[in-house]
Amino acid sequence: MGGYTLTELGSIFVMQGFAGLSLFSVLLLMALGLAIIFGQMGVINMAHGEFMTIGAYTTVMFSVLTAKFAPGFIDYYFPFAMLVSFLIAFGIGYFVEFAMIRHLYKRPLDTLLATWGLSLIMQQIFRSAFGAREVSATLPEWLLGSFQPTESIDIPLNGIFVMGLTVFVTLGVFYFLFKSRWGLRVRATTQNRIMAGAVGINTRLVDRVSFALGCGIAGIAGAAFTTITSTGPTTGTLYIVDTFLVVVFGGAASLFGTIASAFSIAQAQSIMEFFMTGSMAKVLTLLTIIGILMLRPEGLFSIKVRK
Amino acid sequence: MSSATDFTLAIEDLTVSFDGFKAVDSLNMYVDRNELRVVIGPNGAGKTTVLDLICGKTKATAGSIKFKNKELTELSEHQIVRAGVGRKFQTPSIYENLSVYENLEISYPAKRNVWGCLTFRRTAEIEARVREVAAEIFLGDLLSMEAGLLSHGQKQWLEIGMLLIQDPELLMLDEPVAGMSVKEREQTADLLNRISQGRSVIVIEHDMEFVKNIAHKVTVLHQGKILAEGSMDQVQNDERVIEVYLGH
Amino acid sequence: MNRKLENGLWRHALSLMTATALSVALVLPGATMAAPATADVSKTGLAVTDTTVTVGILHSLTGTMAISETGSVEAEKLAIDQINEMGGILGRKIEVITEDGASDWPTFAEKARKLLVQDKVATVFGCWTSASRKAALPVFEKENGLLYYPTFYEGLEQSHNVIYTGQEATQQILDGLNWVAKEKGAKTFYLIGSDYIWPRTSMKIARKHIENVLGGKVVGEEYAPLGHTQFGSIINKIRLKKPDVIYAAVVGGSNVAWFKQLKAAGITGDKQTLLTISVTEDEVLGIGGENLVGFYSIMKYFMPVENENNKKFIAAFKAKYGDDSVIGDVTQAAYLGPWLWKAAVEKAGSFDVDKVVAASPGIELTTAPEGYVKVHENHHLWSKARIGQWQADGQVKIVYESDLIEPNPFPEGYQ
Amino acid sequence: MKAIYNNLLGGRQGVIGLALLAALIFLVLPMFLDIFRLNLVGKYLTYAFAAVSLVLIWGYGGILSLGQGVFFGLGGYCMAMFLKLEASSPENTAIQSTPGIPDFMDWNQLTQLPWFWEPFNSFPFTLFAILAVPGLLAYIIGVAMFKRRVGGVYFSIITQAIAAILTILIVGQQGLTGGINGITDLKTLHGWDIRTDSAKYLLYYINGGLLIGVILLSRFILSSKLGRLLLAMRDKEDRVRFSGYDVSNFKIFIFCVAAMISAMGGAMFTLQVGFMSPSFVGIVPSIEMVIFAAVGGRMSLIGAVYGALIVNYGKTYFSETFPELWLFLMGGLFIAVVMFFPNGLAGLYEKHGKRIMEKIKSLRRKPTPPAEKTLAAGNDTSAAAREAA
Repeated sequence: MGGYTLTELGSIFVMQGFAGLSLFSVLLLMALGLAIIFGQMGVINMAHGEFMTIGAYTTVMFSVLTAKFAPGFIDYYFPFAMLVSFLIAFGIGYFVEFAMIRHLYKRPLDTLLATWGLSLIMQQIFRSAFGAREVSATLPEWLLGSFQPTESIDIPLNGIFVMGLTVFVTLGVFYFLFKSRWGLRVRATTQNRIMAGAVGINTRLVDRVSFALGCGIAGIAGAAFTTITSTGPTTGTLYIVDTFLVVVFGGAASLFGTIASAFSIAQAQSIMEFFMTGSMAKVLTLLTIIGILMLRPEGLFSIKVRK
Repeated sequence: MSSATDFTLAIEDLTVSFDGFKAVDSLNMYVDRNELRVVIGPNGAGKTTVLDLICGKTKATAGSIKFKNKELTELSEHQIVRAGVGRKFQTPSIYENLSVYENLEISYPAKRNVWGCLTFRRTAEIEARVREVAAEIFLGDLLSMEAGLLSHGQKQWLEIGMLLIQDPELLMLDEPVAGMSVKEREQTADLLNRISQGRSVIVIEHDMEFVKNIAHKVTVLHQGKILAEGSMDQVQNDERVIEVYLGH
Repeated sequence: MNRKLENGLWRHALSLMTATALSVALVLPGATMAAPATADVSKTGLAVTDTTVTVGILHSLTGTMAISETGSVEAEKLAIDQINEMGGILGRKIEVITEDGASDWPTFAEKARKLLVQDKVATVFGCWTSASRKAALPVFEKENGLLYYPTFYEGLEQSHNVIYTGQEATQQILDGLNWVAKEKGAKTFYLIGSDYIWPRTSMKIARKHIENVLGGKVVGEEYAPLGHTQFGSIINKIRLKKPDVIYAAVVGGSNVAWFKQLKAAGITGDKQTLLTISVTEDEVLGIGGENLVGFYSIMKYFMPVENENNKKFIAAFKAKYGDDSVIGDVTQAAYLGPWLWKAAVEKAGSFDVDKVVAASPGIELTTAPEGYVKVHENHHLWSKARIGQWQADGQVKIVYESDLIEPNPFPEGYQ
Repeated sequence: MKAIYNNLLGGRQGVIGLALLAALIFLVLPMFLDIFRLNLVGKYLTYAFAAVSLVLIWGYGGILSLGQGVFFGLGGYCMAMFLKLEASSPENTAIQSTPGIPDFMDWNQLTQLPWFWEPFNSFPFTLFAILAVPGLLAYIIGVAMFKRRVGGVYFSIITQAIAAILTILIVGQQGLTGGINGITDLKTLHGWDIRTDSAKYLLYYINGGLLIGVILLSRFILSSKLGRLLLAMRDKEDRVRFSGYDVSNFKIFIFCVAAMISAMGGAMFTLQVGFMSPSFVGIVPSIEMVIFAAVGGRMSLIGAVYGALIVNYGKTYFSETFPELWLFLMGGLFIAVVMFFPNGLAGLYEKHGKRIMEKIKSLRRKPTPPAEKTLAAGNDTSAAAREAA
């Protein structure tokens, strides 16, 4: 790397580190909802990407409506859009669990197929409702541009935002699962449904709320991704494989594993991307994940259980 | 590593730990040829784990398990079975979609590789053996019945039959009479006494009456260690055993 | 180069006169002349009756490509309606059979075969991606059909059965590179595209031109998988290389992510020259004008092109499809298809494919919204290249317009 | 003779089912469809290979492979490579800077044929490779996964990732593979023009014959002890292991067989459609193949063929007539099949057939007691299994 000053290399190093962290937070945000749905409940929700898309479209609608009816409000709409995204995705998730998922708990592979069908239907609904074109939200000024700590370092504001949001949501999920009474019920139900029912936990409600919560978090992720990319009817399909791999790689039942796996996948990919083409980086990352999964089928972090 | 012995099964310094918790802790246990050994102990004593370790379902953290002086800890499950160890699970584990006949036929120890299974033909020899075993486990008249339709006790017998047809030298049974009626228990005790001729048997059981009926020697496990070992009388009068297990 | 240009200009002038004469002659008597007998204008069993001729439109109406292809369908239908209002072709109204390629390449081949074999259409307007064209091409060649293909593409193809109404790669690329080299004094270039054939071929041509003709240097060449949305590392690489020009051919959803993240990384139009060959007015809707301000696109057509044809075209388009319709480069190129076919059929006096194909080279269109086009011997169009600079409102300001450029699908020295 | 009758043909019911299918493929469809539509049916039937392979591995083996598209695609690519080389003779490609290599290589500045393309000049090698390449890949994946006891959902997700990887690789290495366009413009096989109507008829019949052959082969496998073992493994894997079987070997075997069957479909696809592209390798086609099997009945070999035919016909029909409705319908079908008809068409037929039989019987004697009815319903899977076996 001749011909560059130390400052330049330092700046690139910082920014590259940030790129890795930014990808990490994106992957983690995508995976958190699934970590609850798949990791804790064991439901393979192939429509998870579409729940993100719901959040994204909600945010876009919000931005369009704000621009039309309350242009002065454009700097502030985003938090509300995220909240509403969460609520809508939560509500739809609640309904989907009621109508479909609860009948399939004993047949995980069938859930995979049924939710794939659901994802097709949702995609067509998006297409019919919002058109086939990719759309973007008008972002508030404070999400645009970059933060410049020094002359040669630019840290994207939207990246910082997504990172902060990820930290917030992760803490929320941790609190929910491990500190709240509700989380205790969720864990009890996932570990021993019959027993949980016997001690008076409404396992049906727990399932429904957990699933809906996972979907709601996907909605938040979708809303956050409007700061990074555009939204189309099939946007969700782009994310689904990566999301599942993050959760599986981390060890399905371990939330900490999900975080570690998102971190290692993100770092591996962004570092490799720096030295080779994006396609090869992606292929190598996926191959490495599969290779490691073959050595450790239970994922990075697994809970050993005496059977 | 231990030296060669005359025992059918020699377990030495066997330890397994799950995330630091030692379910089986430096266990030493020897089973003689043609012996019927019963393992008892309170819940969580590590009884089932010991069977899991012997048959390869769980991998040992340390120690050795020798079957006819052959180290089992390095073998995979099917190799252990082929070496002559049979295992019955706590809940009946049979192929519910297949008939009793097919259940026994699949368990027949021949042509257990892929090609063999493709070219497998029913021979008179196999048929005779299946019928023989079926009669022994009281299912001689139910050969064409789908296994899922059997009663709980019959399922337990069928699983024993599936082991029997392999003619193992060491047979391990995890709670074989759980869920059986009194009459079925008697029949099972009778069956066990018959089939333990010519082979070693390890039985895990809680039902003391049943244990008295069959046991040659009893091992009491507690917290992954042997608490006591000996004849039924010896064990029943052991104070430590009474304290942790029998007395309640 | 120079001789070609001169040659082109001379022909241009000459053909302008003949074309005007021709078009006047066509518009006026069309209705009054008795239609020629069907047996005379169709000898190969095409779907031609005494009053109608059937054509096919074959684009993706569903699936991922529907976004891009809808505009082309609209433009083709508009042109056909206009032709029918003028009395049709050879006294026959055009009837359309629309088939959906469903963003699925074999479906394109399948539907092309249906249109040609079952419906016996006289011509097809359709295909958008190279992959769909490549899939359908053998069918057109086997069944001897005729296809008008609207998209700017990588070149390296020339078929008896296809008229290419968009630009091939060199027409789009070379002038733009010359322009940035001259206007911006650019010496170093960073090439980035989505990972498939069109960007790769385009970048290959660009690299040769930069290195061999402009004497510049390519400091980086990068391809992101289709659908890629994380450009952080790539942007850092670009930053490290400090190129004078970023030359981009990213497509689809990736395109949006790419420009949003460029802006977020502080790489904006006032600090960095960026020239893209994959952003038309259609794409801007998704990307957002604010993320493109100051960057350049090179196309043969942008909506603000100043001429009477274009005004009429935009007015007609908006009247038919709504005031907020957007017309991109390909949409305009698709609009040319039916008109070029009409001219060729009338020149040949027949709908038969071989005769129409034989009549096609030399056909001129003075009524084209982009100004003037002419069909080359190699079935591509002579056309201009234009460079536009994007404004915050998503509109483009045309900053450069080339002379007519000769199409050269197999450019020597660039392969 | 009797053994053949019972094992290969599946007894009386199996013979009737197979005869009906053969009559449909060889007589009815060619009689009523023009060559254009028949060619489409031929294309659908190539997907039926993949659906049949999924009956083996998913229905019987309980292993949901979301990577059948990978094998389908590999088979197709092998065939396409041979045809492409034949189409790229030096005479045909004289205008290229390097004549004699496929056109897309020339565009990507390759000056000689990559080494792994060389053997595909030979047709016997190509036929071998069509089975061997996917078979070998399946073997490697199988050994790596099944020996380490990766199963269930994990296996599905990993095979899905493999489908994603292969697509990215093919698209990214366009100089070697033709990239996203795929390998197109295939014309002749040993000088025989595969685009003519007569060739299409012949290919259609070859395709149908192969499919029937594959069904017979699958029946042979399923009716052997191995078939019973598969079912046994699906339900009680540990028991099989403790009966002394090396479970992973059986899974690897059936996975390889399934891969090769899919690959045959892929090769026939290339021949009938005239090109191959990465869009048949990826995640979406792989899942669609699962749906063909699910709709037809995951336990029924013949059902899988009908499933592939019906879903694909529906796709063509609805996308022509109501393009908006198509995805709703497809999605709804997925959900309905999984939730209400887990045994697909074959299951419906079983129930329906049984009911009719019962009615006929009840005309003769007293109505059957309800107990037997529930019994019959409980045994659906095994009943369907017997139908296929």
